[in-house]
Amino acid sequence: MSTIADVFTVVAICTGSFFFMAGTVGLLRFPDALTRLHALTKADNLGLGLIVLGLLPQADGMLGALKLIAVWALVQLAGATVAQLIAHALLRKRPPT
Amino acid sequence: MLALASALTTTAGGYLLVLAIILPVIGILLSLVIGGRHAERIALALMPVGFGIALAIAIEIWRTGKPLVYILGGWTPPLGIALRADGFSAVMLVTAALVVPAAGYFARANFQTPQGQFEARAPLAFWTLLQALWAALNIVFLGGDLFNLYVALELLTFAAVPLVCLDGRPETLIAALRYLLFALFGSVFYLLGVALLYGTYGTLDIVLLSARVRAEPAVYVAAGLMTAGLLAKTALFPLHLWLPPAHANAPAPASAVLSALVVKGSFFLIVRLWFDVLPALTIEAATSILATLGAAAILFGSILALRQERLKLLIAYSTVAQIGYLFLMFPLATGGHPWSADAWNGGVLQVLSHAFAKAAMFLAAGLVAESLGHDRISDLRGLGRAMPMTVFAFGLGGLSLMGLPPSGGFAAKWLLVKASVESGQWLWAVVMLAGGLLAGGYVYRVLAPALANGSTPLETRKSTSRSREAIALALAFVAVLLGLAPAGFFTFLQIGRSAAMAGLQ
Amino acid sequence: MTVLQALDIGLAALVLAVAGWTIVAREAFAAVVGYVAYGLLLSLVWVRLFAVDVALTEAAIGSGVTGVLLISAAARLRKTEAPATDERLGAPLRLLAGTVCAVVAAALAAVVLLMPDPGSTLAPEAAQHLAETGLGNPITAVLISYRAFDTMLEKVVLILAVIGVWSLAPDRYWGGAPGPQRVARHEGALAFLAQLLAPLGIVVGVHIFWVGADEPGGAFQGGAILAAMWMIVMMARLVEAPSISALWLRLTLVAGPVVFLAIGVLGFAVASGFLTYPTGFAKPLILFIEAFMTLSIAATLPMLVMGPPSRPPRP
Amino acid sequence: MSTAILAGLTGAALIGLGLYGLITHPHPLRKILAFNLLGSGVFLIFGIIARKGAAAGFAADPVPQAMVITGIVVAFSATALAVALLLRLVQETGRTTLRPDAPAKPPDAGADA
Repeated sequence: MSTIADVFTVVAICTGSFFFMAGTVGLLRFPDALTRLHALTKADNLGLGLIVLGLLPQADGMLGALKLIAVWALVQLAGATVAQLIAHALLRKRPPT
Repeated sequence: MLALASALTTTAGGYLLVLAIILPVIGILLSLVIGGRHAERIALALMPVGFGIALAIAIEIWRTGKPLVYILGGWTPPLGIALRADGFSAVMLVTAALVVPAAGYFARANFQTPQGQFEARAPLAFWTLLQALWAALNIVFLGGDLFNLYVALELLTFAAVPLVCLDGRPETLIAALRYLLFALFGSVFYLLGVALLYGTYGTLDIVLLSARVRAEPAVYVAAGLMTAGLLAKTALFPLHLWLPPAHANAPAPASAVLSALVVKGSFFLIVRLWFDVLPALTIEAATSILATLGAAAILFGSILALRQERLKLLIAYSTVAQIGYLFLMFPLATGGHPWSADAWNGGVLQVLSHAFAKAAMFLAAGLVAESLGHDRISDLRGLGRAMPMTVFAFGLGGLSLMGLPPSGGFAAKWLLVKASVESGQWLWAVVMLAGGLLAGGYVYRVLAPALANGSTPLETRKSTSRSREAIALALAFVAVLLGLAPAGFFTFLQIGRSAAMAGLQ
Repeated sequence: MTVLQALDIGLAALVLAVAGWTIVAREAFAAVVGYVAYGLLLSLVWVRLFAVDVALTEAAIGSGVTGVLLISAAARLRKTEAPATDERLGAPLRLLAGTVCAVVAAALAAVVLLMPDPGSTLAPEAAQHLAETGLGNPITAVLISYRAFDTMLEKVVLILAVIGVWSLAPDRYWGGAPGPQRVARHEGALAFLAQLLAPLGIVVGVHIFWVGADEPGGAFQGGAILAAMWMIVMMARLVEAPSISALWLRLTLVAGPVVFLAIGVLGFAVASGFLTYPTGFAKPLILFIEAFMTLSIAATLPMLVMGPPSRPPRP
Repeated sequence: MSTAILAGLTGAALIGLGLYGLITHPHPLRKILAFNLLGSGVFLIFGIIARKGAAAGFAADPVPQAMVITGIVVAFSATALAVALLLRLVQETGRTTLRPDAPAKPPDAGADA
């Protein structure tokens, strides 16, 4: 049982890290702010979700698991809001010279 | 250094030290909550009480011949914090308790809440910050723990900086920002030294440290960092750049307190550090560097003072020079030689007489600026006839700066010159004499036109109040009277100092 | 080398790289954003040093609240950067400064390497008296009992900073409210975030203050979270910034130090002196003081971030 | 090399970096930023001293940790005051220079608020 859980953890975290990496590459390589924003929010949400998912079997007790999920939910909320705000600011500034 | 056991137990009368600190703190909190013109009333009402407490502390030390100690929270150092007052602390407390109220009563005309308004910006800020300065100074003079003193230094900075730019002119904002950056640099370096001392000895209590400190690398680095930080706050040449614009542009009563007391707060800590915490570390090289910088400050500050066109800037540069004298005490007063006690007394007397003289001069300059509408030195012709009391106060203060008898400045410089001759360190004596001549020059630059008769009588915008002139004059008189300090005064100053350090075999 | 050691070295390298970036970055705004990231990385370093209380404080105040302050300042100062670059020091002076800084850093590194291990410590003394305070978290014991005087004075420092910031207002705005004018347009997303986050954050803030007696946390960390919640609802325009003359605001600002001082003075009468607590009552009194301090910090930090009043008082 | 030593060396380097920025950057905001860097380096030095003082069942000496918490709050207040001063200065003059000779305004009585 615990071996299966460990394997699950490793696989989930590795996949999550890959999405983080992809998001970072997107941030560095994409041409303008909106596409960069897209790369970051999409990849990070997925990446963090997978990492939290992977850590759940390792959490000690219900409270620990709940805290992990709370972390994920808070980051989702903050990420979504900030992405909205940045996009709004960009739209207001247009057209760029 | 005190005997260890007696330094770690509360003495009778120790509660006075707590009162001296919390009284102005209560004043700050009350002033902010009740607000309006009550801030002024609270500040002025608490000032006589604060003076009484300072006096009571001095009397208690005089009576018992021993320092006062209070252990806060009942936690004995190293875990807890102690407050201690020796002779030097008591003298500084009393000085602050005289200069702060003088500036306060003088400032009533500058910082009144306008009629018909409940609260105004500058008065509320001034009266709360003035009390904060006083609280911070009292902690600096009484603190027995190096980290507690860090908090006190920050309190001092946060109270002093906004006072500089209360009138909001751009040049005062620049001066305040520069002052703040220098002060922050100073406190962060001080804090770094504190960290290293704690890491090495596991205590920050001054008395416990002095028993444990040995000459080792961490201590040298800590001493260097803390001294550098405190020098920036004391504005010793070449870290003086922030001082002249800040002190010259602040409102006159604030300038008086800043120049008389605030720079002395960090100087007080340098003395504490080198004479009380690190006596095991008498490094000739370090004391010579301090004195060399002091000598440079005397010459450089005086020459720049000679070239200023505005009265308040002249006085501010003279502060740069007079701070220089303080540092000449380091090579002369360390090492426990026969002349050390004289040098130490001279240094302390210079602190006191400069405090009173400079406060008097800044207040006098403030009166001049208010009544003429400017403070250009070239246009002061005939001032002596228009405002005789003010010019007299300025002149008496100048007497002390020059070091002419009979004045506190004379007694201080006499003791220092005597020590430098006895110790064979002639150079410092020569610098002090040159500094006296230069001070004579810049004081003369003001007095000569002021006492000359103008072809047309000087036009004053508004008449000055006699009582405010009297405050400046009274401070100047104290600076002069310090020159007549009896021998008992110096015995008092030595209370709480170790016999070895004081050079009394 | 273990994995943990490799991670430590990686973390240190990352901290230094981001720190270097905040110094060399061309634009102040970029440097400030770097600084916020730096603060978060630094919190990880504090966790690795087993200083969770400090990590929480660093993340909340050192990185979070300071970050908000600096970012909004950088945004407002964009136009002033170009003229300032004309004043750059010449190369020789920069070289000299660099040398001095390198010498300072090297001396410190040497002292760090020479420091004895295990070093001097007050941990045994702190542990020995912990029972007398009734607390489980020794850091709270140091802050509110052993070195209570420091903490009380530091609260006064915060109040002076508020007075100092307020004193920078133009005379006509005295009595007005700080922060930008209320605008008609709502940022929908921000308002949504604030409505969702604020109740949650208040619970978390109070929780962190409450557990601070026995576990990592306390008045500073809890107060900083409450402060962040107040700032976010003000930023979302769900509530107005208060007038600086409002009595409730003034009372909240001084509540912490006033209660601290009052209980300290009470120690003269009911215990063995200033800032002493009567036997058996230490823990409830400490929590009582901390509750008011949390409140004061929650009010003080936003006031410092919002700056001086920026509009005339309402008649 | 232990975590504590590594953190201490990082602290020393941060102090050097911060000091350099404080001295050389002409823009006051960058100076303020550098001051914060310098401060956090100093706090790290406290941190390693705390860690090396692990004893009596505590993973780190609580006394320096409490000092760092106090220090962080004080550093924040200082930053807030400095930023407020800077913004007011820019509001008044449109510039950020700290040169004392910059604004050429005639000296006036200046003593009254």
